[in-house]
Amino acid sequence: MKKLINDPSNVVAESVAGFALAHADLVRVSNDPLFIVRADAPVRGKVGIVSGGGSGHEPLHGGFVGPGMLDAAVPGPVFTSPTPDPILAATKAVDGGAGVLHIVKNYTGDVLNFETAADLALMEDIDVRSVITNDDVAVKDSLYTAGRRGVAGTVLVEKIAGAAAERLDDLATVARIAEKVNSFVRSMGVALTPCVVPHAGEPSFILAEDEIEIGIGIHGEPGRERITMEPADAIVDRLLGPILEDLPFDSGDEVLLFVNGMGGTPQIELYILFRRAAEVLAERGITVTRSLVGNYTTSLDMQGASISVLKLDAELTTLWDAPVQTSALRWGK
Amino acid sequence: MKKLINDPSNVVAESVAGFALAHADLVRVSNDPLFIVRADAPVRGKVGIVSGGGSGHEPLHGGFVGPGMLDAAVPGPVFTSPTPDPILAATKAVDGGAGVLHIVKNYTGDVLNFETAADLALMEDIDVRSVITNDDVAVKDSLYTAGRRGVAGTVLVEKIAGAAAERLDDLATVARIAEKVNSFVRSMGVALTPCVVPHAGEPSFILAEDEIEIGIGIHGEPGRERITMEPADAIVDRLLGPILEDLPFDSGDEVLLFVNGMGGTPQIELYILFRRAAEVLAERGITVTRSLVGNYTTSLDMQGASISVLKLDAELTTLWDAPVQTSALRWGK
Amino acid sequence: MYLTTAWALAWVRLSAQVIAEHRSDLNTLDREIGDGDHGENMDRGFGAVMGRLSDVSDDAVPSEVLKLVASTLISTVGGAAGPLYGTAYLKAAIAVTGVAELDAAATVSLLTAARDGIVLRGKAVTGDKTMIDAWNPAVDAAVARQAAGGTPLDILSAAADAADQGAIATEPLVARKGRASYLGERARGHRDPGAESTRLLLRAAVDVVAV
Amino acid sequence: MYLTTAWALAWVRLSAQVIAEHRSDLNTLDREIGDGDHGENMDRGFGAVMGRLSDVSDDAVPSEVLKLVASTLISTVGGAAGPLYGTAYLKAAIAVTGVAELDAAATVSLLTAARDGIVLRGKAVTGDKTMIDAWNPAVDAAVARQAAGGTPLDILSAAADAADQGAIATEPLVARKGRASYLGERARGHRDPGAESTRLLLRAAVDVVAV
Ligand SMILES: Nc1ncnc2c1ncn2[C@@H]1O[C@H](COP(=O)(O)OP(=O)(O)O)[C@@H](O)[C@H]1O
Ligand SMILES: Nc1ncnc2c1ncn2[C@@H]1O[C@H](COP(=O)(O)OP(=O)(O)O)[C@@H](O)[C@H]1O
Ligand SMILES: [Mg+2]
Ligand SMILES: [Mg+2]
Ligand SMILES: [Mg+2]
Ligand SMILES: [Mg+2]
Repeated sequence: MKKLINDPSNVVAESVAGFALAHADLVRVSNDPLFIVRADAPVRGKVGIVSGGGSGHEPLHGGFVGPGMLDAAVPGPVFTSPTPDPILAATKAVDGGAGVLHIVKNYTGDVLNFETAADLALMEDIDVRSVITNDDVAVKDSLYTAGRRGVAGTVLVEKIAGAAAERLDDLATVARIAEKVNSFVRSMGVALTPCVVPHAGEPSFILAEDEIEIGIGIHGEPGRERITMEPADAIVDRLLGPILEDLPFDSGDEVLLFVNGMGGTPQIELYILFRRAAEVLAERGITVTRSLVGNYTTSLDMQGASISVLKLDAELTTLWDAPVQTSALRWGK
Repeated sequence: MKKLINDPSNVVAESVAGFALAHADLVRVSNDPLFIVRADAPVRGKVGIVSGGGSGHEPLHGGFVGPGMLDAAVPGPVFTSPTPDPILAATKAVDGGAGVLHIVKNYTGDVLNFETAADLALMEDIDVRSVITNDDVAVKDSLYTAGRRGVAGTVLVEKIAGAAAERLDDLATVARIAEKVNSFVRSMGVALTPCVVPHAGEPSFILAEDEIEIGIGIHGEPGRERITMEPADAIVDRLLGPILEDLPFDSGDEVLLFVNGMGGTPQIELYILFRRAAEVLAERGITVTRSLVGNYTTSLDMQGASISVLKLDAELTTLWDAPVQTSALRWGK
Repeated sequence: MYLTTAWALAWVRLSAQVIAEHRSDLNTLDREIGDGDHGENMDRGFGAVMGRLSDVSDDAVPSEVLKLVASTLISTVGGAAGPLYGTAYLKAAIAVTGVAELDAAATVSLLTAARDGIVLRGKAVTGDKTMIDAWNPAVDAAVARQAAGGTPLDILSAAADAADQGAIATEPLVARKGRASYLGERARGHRDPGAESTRLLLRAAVDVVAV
Repeated sequence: MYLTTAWALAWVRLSAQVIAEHRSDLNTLDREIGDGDHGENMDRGFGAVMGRLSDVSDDAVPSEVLKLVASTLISTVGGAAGPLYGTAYLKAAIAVTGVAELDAAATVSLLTAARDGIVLRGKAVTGDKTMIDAWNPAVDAAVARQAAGGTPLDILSAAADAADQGAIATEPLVARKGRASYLGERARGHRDPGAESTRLLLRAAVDVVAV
């Protein structure tokens, strides 16, 4: 394992410190407990939005802190949910009197720690609502699993809920919109290589030179099936199939197509996936009216990608287009 | 080699096709000859800016096409300069009557092919000026080399020259500013792993499990020296040393610090490098007033990074801050 | 024979030691069917507990030790294990609040409350391939041993033996909770890391008395 | 004996074949001290030339064949080799424009003009470890052979032999032009890919006559 790091146990702290230096115009960082807030937090009268989870998925979530998206991000250790303390502290730091929304990816650890933090915040009279994202169709959402995982679709939930909060929608509305985005988005990923967690120093799993993992999670959790390498177009078809089946995407629908890199896959490949995905959607009469391509929800240095499709309506499209000023997503105003 | 591609010989065409679909609001693509222009090209009365070179460095250059930056990008085959035909065609497509600036990275192939295209354009009465970028301090700029290579600093040249063109500076001024940025920026990179060119299917060089290449080029060309793996901070010191020595960066200077990922290195590591680089600069009394962190000039899936330091003055700072609307860099307006 | 504050402190110290020793084994188990950090998480937590153990006053009762462990694990472990174990120690502390010397009944209450805390948060049942697969038989054995007139040590010992079996019994299972549930059939043949850490912690509770 | 259009066409065909056969060798040489695409680039170029060869009219002179090669290489090869070889064929075409049958003097002019075209664009000198290290001795040998009264075939043969030597002679050198110049001392021990392709092309010019 070669990584551009110092002591593996300082990876998150040093990276966040660099992030704070690079983006001092957008964010402030609290070191103990560790969280990132937008520079002007708390914004009076605005719903605060807090997300977080294990590190290693950058730019998720710190890269999305700023006007029009998150008010705070709480980075845990690599691939490990943060504890309630920093979540609570971040929640307090962004409470502008209109309540706080927690956006939580559906993993047992994240859910439990955010739950505790929300309980503690309620005890301090902060109105907290939580939305659990679970867009990963690779996992069956049933009594026999911990439920679907929250993956790259979370970015879309954060962007759109962030826009709603920025225009001063109230907490119930922001939560409703976040739930709606989550219910309208489906994702699935593929890994060509495992990722290497700094403190482990070993790959999270082993793939043979001609094997890929379809339905990979964002922590190197194994996916649905391991298959022999295929051309990009065939892989796209495998990912899109379950996505389109799961939510009735119909002919005539408008969608946002999001091709997300896992961290180690170059952009030139992501656009090859985008091309095929757009083609398949067009064949089904689905129009791609918005798009996002890049490394937005990563798994450290994993090579691979995920595809997310979000069904758009007028409300979501308007909020997607609204200005956003974060280090990783930025447009408008 | 596992890659998310179809036929290796279609990599560039399919990727550009996906790019065009994803960013139809910003760009148009000509397929034969292959080039990317901003959607509203040519802009009357504005200097057109064309860059290009081998593919595999995305988002360089296509990701920088749009208002405030490039008018056109000409992608060659992977790591191979484009031929004069598409460069000429792109030059004509962006000529708004105020002349065209070619921004060319200093590699023999790029220089020669752009030179021919410029000659042909002059024959068609288009006023063409060329600026050759050569910011890589890893290579000695002497009679005994092909000169310094143009690497990540090229992004800064393109952004700042683009801003000058957007405010309708004339060709001589835009060229002067581009030259100035090039003369004020220095870069150096490190590779932890080689990259794999699709049609080759084999790594461009071999590094042992504990070896890294200091002074790597952006095509997997070997660098200054191969050393045993070191902590990130020590590597930053190795890269910054030659950069700071080369251009007299003095105490009191303001700089833009740019940590560029080579494609396979996750963001969490890039910010660790940023942290140390900012620290070293601070120790020397140099103030980082602008920053850029991310995968902007890549080498396919190579793991590694480069550091660029650009000395800022009021003119460059104003132009850096000016609005830019491209798929890879976007702010303002 | 009663379980005292000395026992509680010794248990915590041995727990920290055993977790540190098995840090990499637990990571490996978790790498196989999870995300490879369970040893890391538990070791970070118990390391922090050790750092705060001196905060326990000289006249403390066992529940104060358990509460310190609870709050420290909650605030340092993260992941799934942090809130689950944290709640376990917290509920255990509540169950024996203020009691200086734990008799057989108190020992069973402590174990039962710990288990119930985990179920409250994680909603797992036996066979889900989680730490509950070690806790449930441990608590059942403890209850049975008390009914049969066992001492606190007998009870701990029965619980630890049952937890050993419970941890082993997770191996052939498909998981229905936690990250391993994403694996489907591929989880079979691997021991659940949380069941393994439960086994180690309950064994440490006995070993400090036996020694 | 003169070099005719039939020779020129045969030379181009054999060149395309030889380059295709050595595509991967040239890539390998270039991977060692460059970016690994020289075979790819040349093969793409000569493949395109083959596709356009039927555009040459029946009554064409050799310079028309050379011009077609020139424009095709310029517009399809890219990289350093495209403009360099493109200019070489273009200048060679100009040197023998309109001549139907090339005698010894014309053969030497062709080779000299080609070499000069490369130098004009690339500014390399002998010892820089580039294709010029094959071209310079080739042209020198051609001039000497003509002075000694050689036929066009003798001249091509001498040039090809000298180019072989020139290509080999690049092996111990440090490069001062092209990508290999970034390597410093590490370029020693590797043959320059452009010198190798030059050697192959000049050898093909002889082989089509000899066969
Ligand atoms: N719902 C649950 N109920 C009980 N135990 C659980 C539950 N979910 C996970 N676990 C336990 O947590 C362990 C994993 O802990 P750890 O690796 O520290 O957290 P994470 O899964 O967040 O990385 C599993 O081995 C399992 O025993
Ligand atoms: N300035 C130059 N003069 C002559 N030949 C050169 C020069 N620069 C490079 N070359 C030749 O070009 C060859 C490399 O060609 P190629 O690999 O196709 O292009 P690129 O280097 O752009 O990838 C080198 O082996 C060398 O022989
Ligand atoms: Mg974890
Ligand atoms: Mg090349
Ligand atoms: Mg785990
Ligand atoms: Mg080459």
